[in-house]
Amino acid sequence: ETIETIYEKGAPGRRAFVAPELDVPQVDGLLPDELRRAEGPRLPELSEPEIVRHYVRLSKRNFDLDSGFYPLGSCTMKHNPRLHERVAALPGHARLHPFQHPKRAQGALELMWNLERALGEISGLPHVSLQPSAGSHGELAGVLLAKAYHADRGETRTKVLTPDTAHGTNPATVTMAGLEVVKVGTNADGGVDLDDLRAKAGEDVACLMLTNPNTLGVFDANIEEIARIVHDVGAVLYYDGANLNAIMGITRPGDMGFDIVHFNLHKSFTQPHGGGGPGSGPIAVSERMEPYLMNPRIVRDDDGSFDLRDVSEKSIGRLRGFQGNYGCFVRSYAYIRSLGAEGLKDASVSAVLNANYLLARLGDVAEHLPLAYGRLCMHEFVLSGAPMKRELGIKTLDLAKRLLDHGYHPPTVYFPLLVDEALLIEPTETETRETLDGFADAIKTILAEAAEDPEIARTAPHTTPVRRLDEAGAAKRPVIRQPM
Amino acid sequence: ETIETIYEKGAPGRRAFVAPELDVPQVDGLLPDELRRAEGPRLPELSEPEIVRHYVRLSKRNFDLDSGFYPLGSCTMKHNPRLHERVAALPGHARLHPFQHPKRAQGALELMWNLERALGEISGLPHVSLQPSAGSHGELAGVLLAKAYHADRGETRTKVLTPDTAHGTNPATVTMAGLEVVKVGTNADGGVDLDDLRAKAGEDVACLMLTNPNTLGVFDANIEEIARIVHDVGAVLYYDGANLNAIMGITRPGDMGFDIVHFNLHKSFTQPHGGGGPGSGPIAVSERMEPYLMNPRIVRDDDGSFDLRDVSEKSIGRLRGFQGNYGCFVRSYAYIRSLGAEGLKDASVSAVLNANYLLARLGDVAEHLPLAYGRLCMHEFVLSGAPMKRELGIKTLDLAKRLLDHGYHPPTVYFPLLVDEALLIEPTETETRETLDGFADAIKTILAEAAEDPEIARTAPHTTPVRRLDEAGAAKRPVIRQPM
Amino acid sequence: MSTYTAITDADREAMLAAIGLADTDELFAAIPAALRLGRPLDLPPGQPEQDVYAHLRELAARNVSAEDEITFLGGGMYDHYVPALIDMLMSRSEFLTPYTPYQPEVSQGGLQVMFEYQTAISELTALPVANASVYEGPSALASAGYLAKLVNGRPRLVVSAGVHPHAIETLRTYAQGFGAEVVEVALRDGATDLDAWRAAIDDETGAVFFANPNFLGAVEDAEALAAAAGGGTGDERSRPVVIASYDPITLGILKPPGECGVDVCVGEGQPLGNRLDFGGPSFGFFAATEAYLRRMPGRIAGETVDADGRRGFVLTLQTREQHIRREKATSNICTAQALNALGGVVYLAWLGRRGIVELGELLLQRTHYAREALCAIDGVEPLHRRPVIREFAVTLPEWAPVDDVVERCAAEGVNPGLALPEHNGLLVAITEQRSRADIDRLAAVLADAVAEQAGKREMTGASNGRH
Amino acid sequence: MSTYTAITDADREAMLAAIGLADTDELFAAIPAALRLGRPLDLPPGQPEQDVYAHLRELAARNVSAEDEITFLGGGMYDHYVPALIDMLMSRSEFLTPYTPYQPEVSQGGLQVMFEYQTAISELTALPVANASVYEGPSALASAGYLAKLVNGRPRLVVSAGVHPHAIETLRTYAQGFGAEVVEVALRDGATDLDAWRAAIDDETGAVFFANPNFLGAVEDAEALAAAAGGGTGDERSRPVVIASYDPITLGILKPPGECGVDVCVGEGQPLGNRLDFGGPSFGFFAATEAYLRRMPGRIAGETVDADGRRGFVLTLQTREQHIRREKATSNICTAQALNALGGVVYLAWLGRRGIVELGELLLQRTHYAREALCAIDGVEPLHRRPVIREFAVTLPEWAPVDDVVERCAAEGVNPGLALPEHNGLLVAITEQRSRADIDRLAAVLADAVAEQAGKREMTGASNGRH
Repeated sequence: ETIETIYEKGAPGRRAFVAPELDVPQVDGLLPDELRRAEGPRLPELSEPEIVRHYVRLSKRNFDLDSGFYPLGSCTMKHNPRLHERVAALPGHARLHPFQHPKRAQGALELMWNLERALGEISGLPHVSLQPSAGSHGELAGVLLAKAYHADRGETRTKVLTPDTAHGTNPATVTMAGLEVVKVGTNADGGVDLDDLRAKAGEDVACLMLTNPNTLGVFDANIEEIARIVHDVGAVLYYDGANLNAIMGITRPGDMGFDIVHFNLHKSFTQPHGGGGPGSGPIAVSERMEPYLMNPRIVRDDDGSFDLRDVSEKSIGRLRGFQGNYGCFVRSYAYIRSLGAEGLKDASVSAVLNANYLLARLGDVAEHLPLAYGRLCMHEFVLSGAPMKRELGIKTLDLAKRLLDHGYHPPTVYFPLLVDEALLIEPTETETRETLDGFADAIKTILAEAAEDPEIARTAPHTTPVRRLDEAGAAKRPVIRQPM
Repeated sequence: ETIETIYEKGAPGRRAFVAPELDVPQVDGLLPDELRRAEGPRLPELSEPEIVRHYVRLSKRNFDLDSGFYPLGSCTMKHNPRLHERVAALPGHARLHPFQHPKRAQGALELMWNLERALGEISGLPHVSLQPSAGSHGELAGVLLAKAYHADRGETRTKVLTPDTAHGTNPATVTMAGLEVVKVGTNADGGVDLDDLRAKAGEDVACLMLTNPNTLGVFDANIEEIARIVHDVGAVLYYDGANLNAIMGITRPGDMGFDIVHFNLHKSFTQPHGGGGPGSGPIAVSERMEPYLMNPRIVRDDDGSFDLRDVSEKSIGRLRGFQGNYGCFVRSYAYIRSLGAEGLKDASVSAVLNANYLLARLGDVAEHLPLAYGRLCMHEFVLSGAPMKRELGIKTLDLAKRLLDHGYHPPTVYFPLLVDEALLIEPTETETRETLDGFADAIKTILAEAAEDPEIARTAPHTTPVRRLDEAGAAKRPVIRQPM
Repeated sequence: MSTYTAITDADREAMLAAIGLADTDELFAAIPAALRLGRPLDLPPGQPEQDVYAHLRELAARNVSAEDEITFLGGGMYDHYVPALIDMLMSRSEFLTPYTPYQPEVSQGGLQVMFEYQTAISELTALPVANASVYEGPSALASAGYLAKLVNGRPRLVVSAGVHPHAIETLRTYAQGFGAEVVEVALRDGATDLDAWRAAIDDETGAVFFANPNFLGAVEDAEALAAAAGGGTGDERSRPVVIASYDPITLGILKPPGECGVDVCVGEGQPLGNRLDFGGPSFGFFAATEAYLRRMPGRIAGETVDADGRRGFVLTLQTREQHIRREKATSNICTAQALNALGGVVYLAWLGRRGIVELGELLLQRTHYAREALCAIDGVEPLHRRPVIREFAVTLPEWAPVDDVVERCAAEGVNPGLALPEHNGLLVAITEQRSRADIDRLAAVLADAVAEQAGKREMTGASNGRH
Repeated sequence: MSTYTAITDADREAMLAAIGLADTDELFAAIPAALRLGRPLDLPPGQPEQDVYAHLRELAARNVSAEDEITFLGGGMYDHYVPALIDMLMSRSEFLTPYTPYQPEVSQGGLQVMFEYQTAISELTALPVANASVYEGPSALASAGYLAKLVNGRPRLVVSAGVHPHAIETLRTYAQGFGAEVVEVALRDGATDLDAWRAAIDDETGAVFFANPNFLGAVEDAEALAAAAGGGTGDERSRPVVIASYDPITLGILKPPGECGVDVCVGEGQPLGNRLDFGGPSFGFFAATEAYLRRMPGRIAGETVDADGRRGFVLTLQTREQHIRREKATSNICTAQALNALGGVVYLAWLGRRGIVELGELLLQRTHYAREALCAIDGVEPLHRRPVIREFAVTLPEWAPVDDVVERCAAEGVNPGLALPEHNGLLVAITEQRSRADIDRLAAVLADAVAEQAGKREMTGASNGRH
């Protein structure tokens, strides 16, 4: 059954909110009529119990990480510890006004300072700004930094190299930053095609944006050579940190030669994803990029106290209001303090172990779902559904939808683009072996079922609150608000 | 599908808890071997994510008030405001040690003092003890008080009168208090049979336990006469407050002549029921019963400060540790402060209006499900499923189970005992008219369906995680713990 | 005023019309006019949510909680760390808001939790059967007394003075009702005086009660105490029921009651993942040997199968209960503490098989360290020298009155424990939240407080001397 | 250290065997040896949950939050009361932990919430289309600038100085990237100087930006500002896009942007049921006229039907987005603020159709009262006399430096608002949590602080006179 929208519920005159009493003398005409709204917005009219029940019932129509396996590749759906929600909700954090004087926000600034230091150490790039609101926001910061760096040296560079395996946000960011995307090919091992890179790496290149391990789950062993090529033409090396969960405490972007890295605190550092945010995308940079970092910065003064100040005239400026998504900082800082160096490394090792184990378990169906590149993987891996489509008559999408009937969230599908019928699978370190076994078995069951009757998968899901939805129709005649 | 128990999950060596470091010198032999446990308890071994997922998944197998209509008669399943959870969780309440010195617990004692005053006013009985842990605990307190009252006057009275409509806890309590139950009959209007009462009210009667409105949803209009009869033989009048939600601000047990009343804070005063507790069962008493109230009491000293002290040597003593279920007091106090006099009265009026409206809506099926007594009701009403059983071939239990398939929690069934195939329905004031309409329609639909094919209801439910369970088998060969 | 109702004027009109009444007053026609309250209740006016929050917050701020001071208070409830996942689970609507699971088909979550909880209690106590919770510790002990009454009907209850005083008082209250005499056996050197214990048990004795560790923190010789009453042996109707109250947090390392001849083990569940809450709600646990299964109070969940043969859970053995047996029920308990028991079993799962042992060892070591540290203060002596696990008692020098010392420490932000005025002593509790640094701070503050009293005595003495 | 992994030694062995490796190091063979970090990360050691909690609590205690003082801070984020049901809903696993709803069949809850949220924003702004949230207020305004760039490609952006300074700075940063010049128009008497505004708009102007109420709390003449750029009329590609930032809490009583000729309305959503959180996470809202629908950034949920014809919701118009259009996307935004937007729509449902008007009226009255009360202080003047709804600005006498005054008030437990050093002024915000008593207290404390400064001046003056 469907659930009516909140605008279809309630009745005129119902309410939850009770206004505090008007405790000051009523004065008429404070807001002239010509500035006044004639009719108030048609918000819902419900009692509190109705509101609670409506949203609780809606919540039950969501799949969530606390209920099942969520191997969405490139998204790092790891456990979200509830400690983090508890500490983030402490009034000293949650009710702290962003314009509070730094003198009276020393705890918050120290937390941010500590988090900056930790992220600097993890990435091997010492200067950190926590300001960006999400990964793509961090990317924008990074590309603007690269642009500012070159401009400061009197150079105008217009191109940004991105591998064809890159996240879609990379090219979009480049365009927003007023630069031009130049694609670089992928070699047979799943890494950057060095010849193509050399051919395209010219004096007009501002930056190479790279993820390593990349979206194929492959660690590019040529990274040192790549860095050399890029640096040799005076360009900047940008690290997309979406895949950082593979390498914490094992290797560091700074040590690989990267100048800029962004973090997704909502991936490796457990900020819950909230159904599409909030996130947080701090960046860390090398010495030479530091003068361009966003304002304001957290500074520690000689007396040990912390302040928020604009520290460089070369800064690219602000990317948003206030200091960033502090609530996310609290959570990620708690995570880093909980795990420490040993725990973070163990998390990455376990993530890679889990991914390789699942890959091995799926070796039984490699005939239909072969690994796209290599033999091992890092924290995630890409299978191709092309043989399955050809031989069993079900597409990757069908497999994904049928997985829903088995109680699993499907992997990322049809990404990366260069793998036909791709399935990008990231189990994360917080899943048990039993869960991985169960998932592998479900895939086998679905393939066996498809060999008998592909129609079942083609028309899946069958057990969800709604069945496949008409997305094309939605886009053609968009209904994006409740008609009234 | 079923969910394995937590003992069937996990693996040896998994853990969530991490012990704080041993920061004191290790000393051996502190606990002699003969006092030591040889093998630790076989508790589960799981990681935190596994535990979270296990219990979140279990939670989804519960019907809850925030998701649907829960008209369980006599249970007052009204909305549980989340404000109450917020204030109860404030560290000043939640982390307050019960042995904290009263000087340093003045806020808590003031809260309890205020709650006592409020309950005294609502009941019309001025002296309150918050100590009992639940309604039946309050009953025990009340009967022991009655016993102590008579003993103090040198009288030994052995009998307690309870109407045959009484909650099962009433007779059980009487026995626990070492007294004897004498049943009193019900008249044609659903009230106490006055002749029977007069016949049984003798000098050996300690107490009459009464609910008014009673479990038939009927307000006994003869209450003044009942009180006169009982008081004339020197007995005490006890009010079971389970049905207080019908009369707040409208009439008061104290004004009716009752000497003792218990409250169910988990019914009328919104303490969430938690799947079977916690509850809280304060009692309020008249002047003459006051010397026997439980120790300790909250007292207000001349300087306005509060203390906890034993105030009467005649006290029946303690009924439990510490001061009672303080967390429940916080919630119920917040409720009373939120609604005030006007709101509490409105709640009762609305509860009675909702019940009568639902009763009227079900008038269409009175042929199969007649009202057991009277024409109107108070906050709940009793239908008899006897004609339905006879004519449609489905029992009250079948109707109840079939309601589950419609997304409703069934009413209380087979209680009160004196109504054949009883359905005791209490909608509460926090439900909407639309919900009541939907419920009435569902009952009509089920009856119409039964007229066509009673087997559907007889084998219901059909859409729940499990189907009807073998309760007889469970009791015959009890398996009440996980075998290991 | 706040309201949680949804009845608009239009609703009311339509509803009254459907009922056939003109106004809502007519709904209450059955109530005699003389009994109608002709005035509004005398209560403060209703308030918006924000104002109620502010008021409750202001009251909270006038309490000194374990968040505000370093506290060593114990004596039945303890400031253990409650892991965040418990708050999360206990606040889920699906666990928070349902009634007792009368409809098992839509209550499998709660019923399975009860089953898992019963198993955990059974494991902790090494007793085969446990119910799904009772109110709390002291009333659990009193209820066990009523069970004994049902089992053997004997009128005499022998209770160790090491049992929590609240539990003894509660037992007396209950016993006053169901008709039994309570006889107390004193302690010797901190533990139950075994000779007096043996002497107190006679043919009229229906049950014996002790606590382990006892109220002064001492580990009792449970086997000897149980053996004196024939616990765990013979026909359970021909001897006293051996009832013991245990602190569950110690049961990772302490020999369990089921291996010591205890028939019925009860206790306060608060240490297991429940908040202090100024004394409640928490839960009481209740476990027993098989023989007492059908006499136990409270709910019990049991495993069974559904119509399709799938495993499922139901409330079982309900013929013990008051809604079926009424005056013949084994107890009047109905609403118990299901949500708190959920907190308990989640806590035990979180601690886990290894954690409960590790935690016990940590407490054992820190408690020993703390006792040594405090007894190194001039004039402070152990109240007894029995083994202790998580709590111990000391006496202060007579010239340092405990109430004054407590006040002095509290002023320094340290709550040194529960005053035992009859011993001029302190009962000091340790949890995993009290680090060595906290213990050292307690020792320092206590030493200063005691020394200050010594100083006062000297000054008073000097002053007295002058006059 | 804490761990959230479940891999036991036995698991590891079995898993490595399945993979065909001898140890976990081999998993990382692809990483050149020279790049391996040959040491542990230099981070504090991992800690048990209780210690991390204690540490984070200690940090929290060193902040003065709105719980600790009477605060009149505003300037973009406001201390509104967040009703408890929002916490409950936002903390439900089902809303807290899912990813962006890529699989609509198992994400109908989140998608319907987005649809309901979009409707609410559309209603508030009286603009027909809204997305499902962007990061926050200032970047929303900058993103609207990028939309203008995509629509008409013109290189000049005209922005009122009444726009929040963070938003202007953010716009400059973004514009530096996508290539546009930002021209600021000053205020006159607290509101945008309409003559200068008209003069600044030319054929090269791609967008104009104003805020309402503006940063100084003044209600702008939105219709005149929009009309100057032809807002809401003609072909949207042949004129500047009129972009306005609104405080959503005022839109119960303030004429909505959609009725004033505004093309794109953005704003900071924090006042709608989101915590202060020292600046985030909150959400930005983004609404527009139909013409801009396919140029909007971010996610949009749309209604559709499933294979059985049942209503359902999906992410729609995804061809705007970066995962399909890559470098041709209308924005790079991906993860936005779904959970915070949930808080927003729940808050709006809680306020309800009547509540949002009542709240606006209450703020209007109290804000007026507060402005009068403060301006009654000797030497304190309104910074402007425009209508204000929930925030206003005053100047202090020049002999009372605002920073000193703020410190003095803070010492009394009152945060008098945001210092405006360039005006020696204060920006004072009112919410429903600031009662008349709080305002009176502010006035008293501020009067004392100002008087104290006067006293200092006299003393210094006298002292100077003597020398």
